[in-house]
Amino acid sequence: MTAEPEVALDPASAPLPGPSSVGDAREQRVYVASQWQLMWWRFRKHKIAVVSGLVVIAFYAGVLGADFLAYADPDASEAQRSLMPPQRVYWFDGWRFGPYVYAVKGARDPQSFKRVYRADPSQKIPIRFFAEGFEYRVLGLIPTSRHLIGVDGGLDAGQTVFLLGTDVQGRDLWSRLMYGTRISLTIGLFGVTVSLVLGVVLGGLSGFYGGVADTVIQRTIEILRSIPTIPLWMGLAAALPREWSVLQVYFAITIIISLLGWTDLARVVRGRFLAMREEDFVVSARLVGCSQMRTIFVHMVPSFMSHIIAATTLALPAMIISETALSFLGLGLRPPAISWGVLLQQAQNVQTVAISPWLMLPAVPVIIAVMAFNFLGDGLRDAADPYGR
Amino acid sequence: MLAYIGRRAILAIFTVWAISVLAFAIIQLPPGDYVTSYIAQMASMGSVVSDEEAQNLRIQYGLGQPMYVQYLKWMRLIVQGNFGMSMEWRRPVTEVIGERLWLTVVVSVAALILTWVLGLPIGIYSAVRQYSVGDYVATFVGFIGLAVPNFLLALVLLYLGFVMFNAHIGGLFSPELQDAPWSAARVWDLLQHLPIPALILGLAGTAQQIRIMRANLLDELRKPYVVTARSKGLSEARVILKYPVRVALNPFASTIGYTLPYIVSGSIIVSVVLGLPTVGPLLLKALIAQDMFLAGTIVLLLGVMTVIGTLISDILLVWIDPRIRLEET
Amino acid sequence: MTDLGRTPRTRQRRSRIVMALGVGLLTTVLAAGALAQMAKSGLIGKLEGPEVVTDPAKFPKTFNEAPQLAALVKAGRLPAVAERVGQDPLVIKPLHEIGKYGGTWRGGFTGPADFWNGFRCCSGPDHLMFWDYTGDKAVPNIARGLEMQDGGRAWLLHLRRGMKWSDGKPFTADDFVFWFEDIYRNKDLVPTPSAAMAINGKQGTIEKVDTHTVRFKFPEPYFMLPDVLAGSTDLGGQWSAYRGLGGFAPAHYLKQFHPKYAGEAELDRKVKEAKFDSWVRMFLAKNDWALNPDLPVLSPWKTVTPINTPTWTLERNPYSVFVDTAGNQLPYIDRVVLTLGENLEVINLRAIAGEYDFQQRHIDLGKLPVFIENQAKGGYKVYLDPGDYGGDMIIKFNLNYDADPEIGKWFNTADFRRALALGIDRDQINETFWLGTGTPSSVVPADSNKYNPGPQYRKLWATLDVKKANEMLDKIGLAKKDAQGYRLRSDGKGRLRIEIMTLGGQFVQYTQISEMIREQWKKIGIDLTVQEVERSLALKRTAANEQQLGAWNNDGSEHLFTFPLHVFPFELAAVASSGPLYVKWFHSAGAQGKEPEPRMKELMEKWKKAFGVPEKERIQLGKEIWKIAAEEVYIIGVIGMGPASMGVRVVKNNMGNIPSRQYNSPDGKTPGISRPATFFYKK
Amino acid sequence: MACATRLIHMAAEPLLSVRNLKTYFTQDEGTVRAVDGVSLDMAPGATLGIVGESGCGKSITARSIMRIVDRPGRIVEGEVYFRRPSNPGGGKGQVVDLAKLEPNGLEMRSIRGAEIALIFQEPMSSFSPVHSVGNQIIEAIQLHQPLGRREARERAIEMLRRVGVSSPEERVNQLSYQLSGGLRQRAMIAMALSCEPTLLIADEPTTALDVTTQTQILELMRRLQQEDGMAIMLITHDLGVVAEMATDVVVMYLGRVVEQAPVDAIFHDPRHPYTRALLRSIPRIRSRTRERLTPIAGAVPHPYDRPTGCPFHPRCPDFMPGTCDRQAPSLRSVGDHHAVSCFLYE
Repeated sequence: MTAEPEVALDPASAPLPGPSSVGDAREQRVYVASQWQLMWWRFRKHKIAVVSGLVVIAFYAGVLGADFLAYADPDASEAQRSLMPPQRVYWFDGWRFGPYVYAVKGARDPQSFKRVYRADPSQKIPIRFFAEGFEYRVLGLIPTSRHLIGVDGGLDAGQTVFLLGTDVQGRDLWSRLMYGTRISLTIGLFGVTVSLVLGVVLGGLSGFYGGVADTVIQRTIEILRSIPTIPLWMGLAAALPREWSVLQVYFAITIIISLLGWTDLARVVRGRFLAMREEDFVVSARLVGCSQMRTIFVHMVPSFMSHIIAATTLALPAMIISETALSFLGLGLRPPAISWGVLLQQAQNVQTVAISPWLMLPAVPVIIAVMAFNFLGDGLRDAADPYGR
Repeated sequence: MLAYIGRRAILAIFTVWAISVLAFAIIQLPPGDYVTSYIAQMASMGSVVSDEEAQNLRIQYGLGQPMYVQYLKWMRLIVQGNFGMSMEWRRPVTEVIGERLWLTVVVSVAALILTWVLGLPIGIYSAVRQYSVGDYVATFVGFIGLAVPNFLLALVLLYLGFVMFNAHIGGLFSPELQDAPWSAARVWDLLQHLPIPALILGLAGTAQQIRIMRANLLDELRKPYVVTARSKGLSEARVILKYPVRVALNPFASTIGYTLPYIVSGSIIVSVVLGLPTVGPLLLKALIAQDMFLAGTIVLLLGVMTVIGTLISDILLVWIDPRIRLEET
Repeated sequence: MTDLGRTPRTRQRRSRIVMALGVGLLTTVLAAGALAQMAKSGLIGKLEGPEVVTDPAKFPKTFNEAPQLAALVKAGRLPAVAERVGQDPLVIKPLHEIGKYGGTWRGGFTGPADFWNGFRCCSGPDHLMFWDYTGDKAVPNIARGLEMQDGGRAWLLHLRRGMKWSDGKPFTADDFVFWFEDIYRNKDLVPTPSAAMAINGKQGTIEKVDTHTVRFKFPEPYFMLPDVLAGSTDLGGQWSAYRGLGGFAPAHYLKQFHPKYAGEAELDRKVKEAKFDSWVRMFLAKNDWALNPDLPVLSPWKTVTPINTPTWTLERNPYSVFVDTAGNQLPYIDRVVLTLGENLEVINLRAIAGEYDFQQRHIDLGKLPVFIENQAKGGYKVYLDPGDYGGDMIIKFNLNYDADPEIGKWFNTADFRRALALGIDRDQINETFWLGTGTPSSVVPADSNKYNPGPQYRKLWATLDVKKANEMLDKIGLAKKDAQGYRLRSDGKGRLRIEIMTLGGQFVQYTQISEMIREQWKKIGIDLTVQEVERSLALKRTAANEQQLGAWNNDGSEHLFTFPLHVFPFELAAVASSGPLYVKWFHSAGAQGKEPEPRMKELMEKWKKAFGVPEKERIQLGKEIWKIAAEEVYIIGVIGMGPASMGVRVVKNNMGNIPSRQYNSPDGKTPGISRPATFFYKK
Repeated sequence: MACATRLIHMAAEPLLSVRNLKTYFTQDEGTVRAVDGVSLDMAPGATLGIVGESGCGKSITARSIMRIVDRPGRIVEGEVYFRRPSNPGGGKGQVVDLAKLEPNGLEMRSIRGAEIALIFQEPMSSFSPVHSVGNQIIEAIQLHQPLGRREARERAIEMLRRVGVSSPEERVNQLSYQLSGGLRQRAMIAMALSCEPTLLIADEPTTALDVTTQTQILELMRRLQQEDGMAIMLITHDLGVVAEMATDVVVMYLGRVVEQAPVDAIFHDPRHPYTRALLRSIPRIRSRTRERLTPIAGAVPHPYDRPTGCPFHPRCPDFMPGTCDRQAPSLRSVGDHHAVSCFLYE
């Protein structure tokens, strides 16, 4: 959103001189900048929002650098390290900083049938930074095999490190988590974009024009909302061609989620339009003879940007949750694909809760991400709030 | 006003019809039919259904005919108030749903109440005291509920319930009271089983209420009419509660109607995990087994509930928010 | 193919077999070691069970009954127990001791589709013949005896005199005739004649000799009949009555629902009243052991609240013909209550919490540690009942796959199949998914099984040998690889990708295991795609010949002849198939479908032949069939003799006559084979 | 009174006397000195016009007086002496320093709305959208007067009639949305005057209205003033309005009083360069909110970077380098009742 409409819109606050009026360019710039400043200042007040903002950025950095952050092949399975608990990392080797873990030996206890692992203090495995590991391409372009951390010997090292332990198949949870994050967060982003566009446009039309458009759109929304989501998911998901690859399915799923996700936003937008249609600045905008599209997108939409932002940031976590839900139903992404949903779905059993609780760790990033998005949204919302000053 | 309600009612009827069609279509979307899934089931248990037998079944269930014929047959049944036989349960659909329906309502309402009782006050508080520690804490706690994948939470609570309190696992009744006739004991038993489901189902909702209330109220708080109210010399509490809160409540009115069916369909997964004898898991099973009439009826039921709910809340909205009243009438 | 061509290939094969046998022997020893290790853990005991007393001399002279029945007798509402049991009781020698009456057996089930649950525990066994606890020998059960006549063309079935249905009406030859004439032969009720009633595709007949004697007649010798009657077949008692099968049916009760006796108008009224679509639906529903409490039965317990309610309850059958050696009418336990569990985690957790007294179905091997951990707290003990079948997980090659000729070609190349089999690291999979309780194995059944071709076949093509696998693949013309080290198609269309179809939510985690195999096959340059599909979709795809590889188990194949569908392509309706076209060919006697390759054909013919030959010969044929299966690897055996499917048993400590190990098999209706009627509560 | 020398209308005892009022908004990004040492006096029944561009602190002054400044703004210094009417009998009531009162305390609330009433700019949104106009007026009445619902309602209707709302009986049940801008402002006034305040603060009362309505409203206010004899503090940037209504004028710039004088003196003998500039730019079209004022060279500096010395010097035609940008001038008398704060006159 740009500063001008904000100013133009709010009779109470239009400072002087308005951008439309005379006054030299320099002051204009200062002036506009200060509008952004104000917004930034307001945003800054919401401490948690700022932190959340950073968290979100961090997450998406992680999305881009998944292969770099992962240090093990997420699919490499090994029975002899099945269900290994997270390893304790020792940060200091004597006095100097040199993180290492102890080598572990594992076997199945013939009585309890649990796999038990013992650390062997005689065998230190130093953790190396920017170590050699499996091959990958940075952003799918530059081939490399450097990873954030790793151990000497790279792939063919007999003993290696498991920060978050391993799953039933002895696959490194940390690395799987990195790849899961990539998929889940992109799904969310993609999905929200789709439903945002749908929501604003359709909601806007229905609210602004009213009449037939409104009726039709409202009915559609009502019908869509009246069908419980799960049958819709099942129906649509089942309708997907079977021979589709994991990736295709993954996009299809996203579309499905967002096709159902836009209705909420649309309702919000419509509501605001209804409430606002008669407000004077809109009327005046009409009188001045702004084209309707212009009226909508230049004058009306920005004036409740805050609500769109709020609804969107609320929608994004919803996307993430939906993805996990779909996987739970075995409709969404399925193994061998890795996503938060898949990881959680594989943790959704008694034995995990009882004897390998670390497999539930993927819930943590989910929680953090969802909360971060919410707080970020809150902060933005407050900052963009026209009555904020 | 009446004219408006009338118009909406007519639209609602149309919507219901559209839903029935859509519901039917959706249920038909997955490949195969009940017989297919039945055969598959048998096959996965090692026993075998021959093609001829399958054909017979299809004829007996009327699955052979084209879809529109099946739809019309279904409609005819419904008009007669007979929702058909559940193929998997081999009982009239109404019976199968009947016993579960009101349990569903009980659970959902419990969750709903929890949501509002927690959500609204916290929302108001954290809007009025924006950026205060209380605001942060409240929203934080609220959002945890929104963020935790509730099916996982459900399982964990189930397990902890067993480990710590030796609680009965899942369901809404202890085995001995499962199909006992209604009695004080049974009600008490139900109440004892209620908290965990209500909590889990309520959590996410609560967070949303907090967020929405906070957002709306923050908007209203800065409106000039609040200054006006203040300049009259009203006490702060009165100012807030009579004016901005009142206005900020409107959006809730617009949701209150369909919240119930929404919870029902939204809570299917949790209900499955908790093994609740509610409509949700039934629907899921029916869909998997492609038990057409059962699934169809439940979807339709929820649909109708939603439509009526929406109708109610729209009327409510028009009633409490004059701006829209002016729009619509 | 010319002789010149054949000889080297066969020699080559033999040499390999010899070599493989060596490895086989070696590893069986190791496997045995593993088993011993587990026996130490006390989870797997020795196979044991109750026995049926057939010698009338040993029969009890007087009978006792459950207190509540005694009360009814005193009240004159029930005839005396001796009268109810009849002259020829079915005497069972309990495993450990004579039990006490009373108690409720609590268990869990997952809904109306889970009828096998109740059948296995409580629907009898009401087979005419049934297996002894070893699962190898068919002994008289509901029938007093079975007499072969006319070189196997006729079988004389002797019923127990004075035996009664659960409603007190006598059980006679008429019930067989009614079933045969009015149900089995009614095209509406039973559209397709059952293979069980036929020999070499020719249907047999049933006729009444006298009140207590029935004759089964067949156009050709049917030596298999005793096993068929004992197995979970279409002649295996009332469990299959809901499909109009079973071999007998309560004529006196069912006639009122049959158009031949009831009369059109009358029947229509009934159908309308009960909201059924047709009389057929109603008749079958009325004839459903689990659904209709009014249906007269012969089993020790009978349904009182049906399977389509939140609790499926069964109560003792007052006319039960089962008695123990002391003359106590069985069952000991008054009632069985199965509560609905909306999902498997809930059911397992309830078992862990000790809310069930005896639960075997739905218990998940992956949770074994949790079960063991909570044994004391839940007051139960965990037993493992490894199956006798060779594959808790098997992988079927679809030999008819033609959507991609290249792939079809390789599937029909024995060495390709064998190489893939050698590419699997079974120990890894056993350790990961069977917690080490299974046995890496080819498809052949347990060594104790009478059809087992010999220990050397256990490991034939069922060991990890990456080097050899690669050599074989190179040799057959898949030597070229791409940059990632995956083998290229011979038609130059890029990488050779094959797909395995798996089902989720089963007793065995096929998808996850396949994922692991995908990783292992990377080492032999095979690129595997894992496709988890939903059940009915799997069915459609196999039937439509769209499946490439299919993962499943061969549960039941320990009874090779009554349960052949996991040995060779026998059924179209299968969730994993090794050749739908062969199925058609087999059942249409070559009229339709595709003619199998020679050795598959040989296998099929041996199987057909076995039904018409005496047991000794049949056993020989069985061994040969397994030999072929193991050598040709139409189906890859992964892990066998495991407890993964229904092999984990959780039993309250206060239950008596519990075997420390049972014969685990669908045919044996485990735990039915342990005669649950003899279970009881010590206190 | 201490600094009486500079003050206007010594004769009567002032109704309101603001002394060196400072209201600051303290935020992370800096302190906005919205009101920076304003002093002014109002006699009972007088009409004081406060003029200046938006953001010069007019409204905040008014809100400070009413003690309804939103957080984070607060009065950091100064006094606001207000003379309360002792009792209906008249005579001298006691003087309270509003600045010392608890903003939401009982006493402040009994003054607010009852003795000091406020009407302001946005007739659109200054009524609650969901309560009827009547409801809101009645509430005000009942709050300060011991009247039952019915009497209060009567009173409300009568007030509406007084402010010239036609058929008030129906209007009273209507919602602000159903009223025209003019009617809303009338209703607003009705509400403000319903408790017969002694001081009415009108913050840009006519800005949002079209010319004809504007004059009507002003007319109405004058009439009511004559009838009820309350004092009016008229905050506006519209010198025309001031000319019509005010007896005395205070010109503000960036939170300070730059000049104050009787209305004639301001119009015929303006001293401060800013006042002159203002006079030079009497608006041509008054109706459009967007062009309230044709600008003075340059813009009002951003609140966070206010100039050193005389706040006006960056835009001042008579800017004296070395002086104006060094220290701030103080308000000094330049003839009777006429005070200016500018170095030109020192």
